Amino acid sequence: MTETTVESRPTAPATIEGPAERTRRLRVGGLMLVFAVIGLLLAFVTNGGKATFQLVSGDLEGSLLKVPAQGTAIFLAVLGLAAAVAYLLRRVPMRYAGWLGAILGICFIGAFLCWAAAGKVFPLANQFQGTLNFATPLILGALAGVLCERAGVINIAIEGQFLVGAFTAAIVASTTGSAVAALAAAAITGVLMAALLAVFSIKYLVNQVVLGVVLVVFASGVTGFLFDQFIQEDTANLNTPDVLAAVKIPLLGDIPFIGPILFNQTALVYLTYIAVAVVTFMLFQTRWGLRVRAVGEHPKAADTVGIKVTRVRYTAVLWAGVLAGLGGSFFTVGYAGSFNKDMTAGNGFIALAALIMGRWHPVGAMVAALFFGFATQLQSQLQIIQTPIPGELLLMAPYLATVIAVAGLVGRVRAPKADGEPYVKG
Amino acid sequence: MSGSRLPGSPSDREAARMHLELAGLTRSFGSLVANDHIDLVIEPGEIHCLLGENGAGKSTLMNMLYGLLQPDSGEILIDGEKVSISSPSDAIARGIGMVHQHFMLVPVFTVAENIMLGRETTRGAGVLDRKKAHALVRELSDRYGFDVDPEALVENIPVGVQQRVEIIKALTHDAKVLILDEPTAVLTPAEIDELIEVMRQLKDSGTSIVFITHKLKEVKAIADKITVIRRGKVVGTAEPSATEEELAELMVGRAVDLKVDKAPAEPGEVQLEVRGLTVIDERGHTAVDNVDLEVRAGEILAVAGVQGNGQSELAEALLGLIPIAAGTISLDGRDLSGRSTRQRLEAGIGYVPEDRAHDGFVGSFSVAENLVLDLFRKPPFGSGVSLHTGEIEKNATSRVDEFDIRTQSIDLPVSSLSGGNQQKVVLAREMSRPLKLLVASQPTRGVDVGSIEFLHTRIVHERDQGTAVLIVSTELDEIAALADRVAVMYRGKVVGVVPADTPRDELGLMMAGASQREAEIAATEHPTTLGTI
Amino acid sequence: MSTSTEAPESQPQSQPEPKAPKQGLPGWAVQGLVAASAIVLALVVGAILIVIGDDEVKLASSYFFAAPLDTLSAAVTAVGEAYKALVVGAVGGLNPIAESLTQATPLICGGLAVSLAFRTGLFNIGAQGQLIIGAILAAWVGFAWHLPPVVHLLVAILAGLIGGAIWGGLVGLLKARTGAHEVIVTIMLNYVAIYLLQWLLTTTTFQRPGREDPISPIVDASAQYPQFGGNRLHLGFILALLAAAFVWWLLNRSTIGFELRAVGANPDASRTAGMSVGRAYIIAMVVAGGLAGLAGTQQVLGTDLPLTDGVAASVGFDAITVALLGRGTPIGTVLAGLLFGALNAGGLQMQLQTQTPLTLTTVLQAVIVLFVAAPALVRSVFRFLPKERGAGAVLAKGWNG
Amino acid sequence: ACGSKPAEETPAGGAKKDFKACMVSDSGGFDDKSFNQTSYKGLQDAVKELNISEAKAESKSDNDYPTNMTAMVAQKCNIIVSVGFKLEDATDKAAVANPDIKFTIVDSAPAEPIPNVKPLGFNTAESSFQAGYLAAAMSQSGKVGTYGGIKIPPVTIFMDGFAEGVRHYNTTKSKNVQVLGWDDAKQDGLFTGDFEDKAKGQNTAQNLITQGADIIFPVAGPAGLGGLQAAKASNGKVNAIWVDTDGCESAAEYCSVLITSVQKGMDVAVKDAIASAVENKFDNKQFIGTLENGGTGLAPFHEFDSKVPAELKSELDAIKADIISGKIKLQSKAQPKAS
Ligand SMILES: Nc1ncnc2c1ncn2[C@@H]1O[C@H](COP(=O)(O)OP(=O)(O)OP(=O)(O)O)[C@@H](O)[C@H]1O
Ligand SMILES: Nc1ncnc2c1ncn2[C@@H]1O[C@H](COP(=O)(O)OP(=O)(O)OP(=O)(O)O)[C@@H](O)[C@H]1O
Ligand SMILES: [Mg+2]
Ligand SMILES: [Mg+2]
Repeated sequence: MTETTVESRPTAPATIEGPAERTRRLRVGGLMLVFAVIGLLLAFVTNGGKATFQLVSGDLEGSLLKVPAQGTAIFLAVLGLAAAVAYLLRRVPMRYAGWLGAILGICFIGAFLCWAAAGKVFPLANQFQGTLNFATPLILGALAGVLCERAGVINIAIEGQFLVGAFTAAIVASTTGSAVAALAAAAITGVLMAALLAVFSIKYLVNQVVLGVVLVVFASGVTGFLFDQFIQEDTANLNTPDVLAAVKIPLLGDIPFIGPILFNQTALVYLTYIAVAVVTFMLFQTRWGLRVRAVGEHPKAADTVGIKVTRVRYTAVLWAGVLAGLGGSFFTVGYAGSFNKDMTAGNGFIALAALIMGRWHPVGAMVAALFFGFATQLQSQLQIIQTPIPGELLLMAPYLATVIAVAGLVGRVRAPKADGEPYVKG
Repeated sequence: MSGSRLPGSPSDREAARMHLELAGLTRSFGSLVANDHIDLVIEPGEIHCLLGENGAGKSTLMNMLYGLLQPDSGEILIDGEKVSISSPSDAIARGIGMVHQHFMLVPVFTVAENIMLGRETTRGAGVLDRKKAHALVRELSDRYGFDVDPEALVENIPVGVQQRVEIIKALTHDAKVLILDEPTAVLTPAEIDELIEVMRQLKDSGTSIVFITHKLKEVKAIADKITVIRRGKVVGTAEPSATEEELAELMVGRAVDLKVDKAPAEPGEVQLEVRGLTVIDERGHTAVDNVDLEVRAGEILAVAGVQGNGQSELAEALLGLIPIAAGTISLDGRDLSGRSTRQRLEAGIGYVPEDRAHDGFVGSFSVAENLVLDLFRKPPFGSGVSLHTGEIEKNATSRVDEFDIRTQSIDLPVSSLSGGNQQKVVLAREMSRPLKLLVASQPTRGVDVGSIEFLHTRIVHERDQGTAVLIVSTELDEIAALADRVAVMYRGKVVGVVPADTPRDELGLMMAGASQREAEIAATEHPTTLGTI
Repeated sequence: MSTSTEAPESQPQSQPEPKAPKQGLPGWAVQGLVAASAIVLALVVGAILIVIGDDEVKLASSYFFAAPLDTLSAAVTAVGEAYKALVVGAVGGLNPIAESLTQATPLICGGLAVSLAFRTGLFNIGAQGQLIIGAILAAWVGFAWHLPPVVHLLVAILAGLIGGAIWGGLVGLLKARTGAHEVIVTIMLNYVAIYLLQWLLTTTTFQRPGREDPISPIVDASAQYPQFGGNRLHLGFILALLAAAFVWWLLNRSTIGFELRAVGANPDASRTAGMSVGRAYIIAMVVAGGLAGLAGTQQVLGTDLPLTDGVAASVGFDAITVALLGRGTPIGTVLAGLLFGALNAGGLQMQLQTQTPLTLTTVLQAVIVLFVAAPALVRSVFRFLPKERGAGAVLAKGWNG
Repeated sequence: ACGSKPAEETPAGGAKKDFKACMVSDSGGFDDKSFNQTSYKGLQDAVKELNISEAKAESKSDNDYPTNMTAMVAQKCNIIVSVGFKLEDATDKAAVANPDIKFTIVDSAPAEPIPNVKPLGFNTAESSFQAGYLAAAMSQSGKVGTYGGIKIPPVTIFMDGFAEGVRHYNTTKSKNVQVLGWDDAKQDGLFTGDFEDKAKGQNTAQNLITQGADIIFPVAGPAGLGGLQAAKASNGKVNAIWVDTDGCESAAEYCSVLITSVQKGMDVAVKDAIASAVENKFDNKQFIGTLENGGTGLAPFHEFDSKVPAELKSELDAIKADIISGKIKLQSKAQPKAS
């Protein structure tokens, strides 16, 4: 036997940089450099005085972090610049590249905040609190998308699932007074929407992108119609849900700074944390997850080893409906109380963007949702403390930031191979 | 299904023999009868070869046996009992395993994940037990002398190794009947040797094997029984002792000339000149390492090598499909290094890519459209921005005739043609314009003997018209049939350029990295079975 | 010279004429039947909603057991009147028809923008933003520039096309250069476009003189699409049809379209055949954006509407639905656009006459599309429908192109 | 579902007058918890009180205005009420073409007066001024907050008046109560970007609260309800002032946190306009709702009646008198100009 011929691919020293990597490094590095320089420029125009950061939400006297605005900004900007240059010139092993990016990101935001908050108070704790508020439904929606799309079914209907979830949660909470019943009802209607998605895409092979859009229209129409015809007439009984109460987790909730932000939340937020962990675990550590990913990547291969492709897809899409329905309930019982028409206002589409930006990974999707939540909350807070940036521009900022992040940092993403492709036997 | 175990010990297997009979199986696709009352008996422990042209209906038959397709009529009998197999899980449950013609592996999964898929090893509660799976794969891999790393991602391993993964996967399913649909199309001669050894082991332990291949040498080496299918019907059976010519004639229905008529080359000017070509792939590995090559007008240079040693990248770099890190490529004295793929095609390079379905044609486009996929801009097919559909159709009609492309209509999507015919579409297109250089990767992979004969003739004809031809192939047969000179690649380097009549053993050793001199010596001392297959 | 061509046996095997297409109805008739049945089914769903939402029915059902026929007749009346109004509002006379065509006009162009991108393997969720930018530029040229008639209109249309093309082209460019996923970019740019519009409407350049409201002047008469007769129907409708013809020509009879379709169907093979995938993405998005921009011009140059933050209505999103209904083909898109336009016009009449909320029209549209997209489902209800061949999964493609 | 069939009803007030009052909404729809809804209430009141018939057309998008207007004309309406500045063009065109139909338009006015169009404007800056003063006086923290949906004059006019009212409080009382979320000099402030996203509105209000605001003045339609929700969630620490309608009626679930509401008397104005047409007294003079004519004003304090000191109440009355007399001049550019 000539064993020698069965060498696997020859491995040359990995220090050589492939052309694709090089392009990526230059692109990402260039963008990092641009941000570092902007940070530096801001640092130079930061006027004197101290920037004050509020560390406990609502506490305006104690727990304040006061730093010299310009000095800190310059320090951070220089540090960021160093990180950008180190990345661009490959001065650090590339496996630490992520850290450099994180350093730059933190330094840039830090310098930016010093500039914006010079002579003012910036509620730092509230920044994170608001981030979480914006991100929670996005995370749940994006997780729902991850589950569907890992199984090969594109889910653009998240927005529609949000709407029906929000709608039913509000009504059930108002009529029964039970939060558990409301969440359950939201999950159930989320599943019903998911069932439509599943049946039409898996059984009737309808193009899934357009199907999703149609389902959003459908959900908007149905909730709007029912709202017009029934809810409006009896708002007092049908549309006055109680909002979930925050529950402080003992010990964890007492951790300074992060405790109140992360561990004094409603059950729905804790469910969201759990959902991220559970979905990650289910997808990557269990038999079910392996099969879900298999049918999303190569359904025929899964079929040939005896896996029922359509059944696996149905289960994934329906479970995703649970998550999206719960995400929808955030808009009413989870946070904002009563229902109004089209109140999810495009958040489902942002969740979709988050899951793509997060490369179809639950944790990535969560990070992307948090990124978007952070940007939205920052823009709102900056409008209050009044910066030289015009409000109109600030409103666009989260969306522009997402485009920049996607084009500059995320780049080409690869969907599950069979995502959106119906499986037809034979 | 939970947990998994190794295939039973030989004594278990004695009891596990299966007698399989297919009676009158019929299946049509639309108006096409792909299988027409096919009868087939597979005795326990026999290796049964299925032969037939591309599109003869072999895969269709096997897919029915495996539950992927349902027969229109006819029945399947296991140990004399009529059974219905409505899905692959039925087939698996009854002890039928299959290695499919096209890889049924999930590229982003590890080897172990692929192997356990469908019968996962778990720690209870559905949680995967990867350690156990890894151990299992290692054990099987050792038992059959395969060398696979259970933790490697499938997309990162060479196709030859992927094929082994497929085989291990089928083995873990404890098959009593194992169907192998063209498993050798992507294997190197040495790998084929190993596979044949494994098949013998399995047969000895009582497993029956249905073996589909287009390589008559393999059939003769291993078959106990040979059944030939033509146009959906069984046209005869043969003994392994039949000559290759007899088998080919039975398959194709006419005499086939297995040797290409080839006059000695009359090399002219250097057409392609490659100097110091280096390609770094996406993972940062040096795929092509400082390669120098020349191909002259009117000669065929074959690049031989085990899959994954840089030949594919070499071909892609010549076409500008992947960026080069260093070196120059010039055609007819003109430097092409910085040019786009389109400019290179227009400069007179014809290209037949290795993976035709992926890179060679647009499956949903019609035959006619695919025949002008890289010609549509130029007259007579297009001028300015307008497309001349009449000319495109005319061209298609004549190419289909000339290249004997078997299709019901030039308007059908190419995806509905059989593999061999798809390949003819690609070749017909590339040869329908004046070329200075033809680069063809694996031009006859998975193609039946009749079509191979035809394609080879066309390639030699192209050479005789003064085109420089560069063939990348892992088939020593093909190299022997076509090449005027052979360049052997190993780990991205050209380890030697040798004459076409270099003995196979020597080529094989060079493909494993030996220099020309070492190969010469070693080949004479330890001849391998390579020579016989 | 090849031996195989000489051998008689190697002729292509029994080649009966592809017989299936010859039997029964032609393909378009089958599709039409299925679409009609789908509409009927959707109307049934709508009828159920009308009945449960109708006040008279609610009242009658409160004493259902006393006088069940009342409930029934109330239901029949409610549905009958609503649908009568729907039909009358959509096609009951010259003016309703003109109104339906007017409503259809931007939907057709928007639908084409989505279809064209689809055929190139791109999901253009950004028709809304492209339309807004097109409308901004067209309106600005229309009211701020003062040019001779005809020229003014042409320049304004051109401005709209360019606006949309830039906004779409940006998506193509980012996708080609950085790989940024077009779905994310288009969603985000939709928001950017609307905020941009909101901001512009607070500037003196765009604000109507003498007003503080975020509303622009109406464009000069010289920049308006000529209208036909006394209704709102205008030349933009003809342009929409021409645009459909152009897209058909582009896709089927031009070298560029060949390239776009090839890239859409198999980018790898297209690259290997010397096409530039990035270029195709950019071209497709520029043209798609231009088409959406054309829809934008129809909003501000055609129907007496000034530029406001609601100028795009939901045309950009409805366009996606229209594109599905039209199966990604220009002719189908035109027909789907007409249907949606008719439903919009009829829906307005329905709410007017019978107080049926407009949300019902929304539901009807969604349900019609669902049924049309799933012929198998319609067929399982209406068993008599003949089978369609080779259709259905035309657009069924995934993220990866 | 069971029960007996009610006897045939006869219309309470006998046969209806042969007069039809009609209304076209803008794209917000009649249930926008804002001006469409209030205006529609005016129509309903008129129908009830005057015993006339009605027709209404909701617009889903800007595309629908001309169509709905034409449809109303075709319905032989005697008077057509259009709601919002976006309907101006469609209204004017219909009015010119149909001189014998009366038109009235809420929150807008034709550039040149048209004989059969009566514009209805509301100087809500005046009542918002009172609200600002009230808020400044009621604030414990010395900070009050406001936010809008989209930065357009019908929204910013409230925010302007509010800010001016707070400033007035500061000057008269030598205090330094801060307004968060709106700088009327720079005309820049806090907006959610739309009128639908209630959760976003709530978060926005929460951001104001974090900055110390204890009275919130949301001017954002349904997204503004989020601000009320934020106040409600603060458990008594934060209160709010609603706009357009009396919040204790239109959003009763939040009454417990509403100090008052800045009413924009569109219902009354619409009803009056219809009545004038019924009685053949219709004119095209612009109506501007002010504190003086009661077209705008503060709603009752409801649950806060006991919490608002009597002294403050009388100060508010004094302010009202000063505004009416012209002693206090408002700056807001968004105030409707008398034509
Ligand atoms: N799903 C299908 N739909 C339509 N036609 C099909 C389908 N599958 C197979 N065919 C046709 O049936 C015939 C037999 O195909 P089959 O794959 O069985 O051939 P084969 O003998 O395996 O050929 P090859 O050697 O190329 O693999 C071909 O003409 C093929 O085009
Ligand atoms: N939808 C289809 N319509 C018509 N023929 C089809 C269709 N799908 C597949 N086929 C044909 O069915 C046959 C079976 O497909 P399969 O992928 O197994 O093998 P193949 O194309 O023959 O393989 P190879 O090219 O490796 O020889 C092929 O000939 C293919 O062209
Ligand atoms: Mg086959
Ligand atoms: Mg084959």
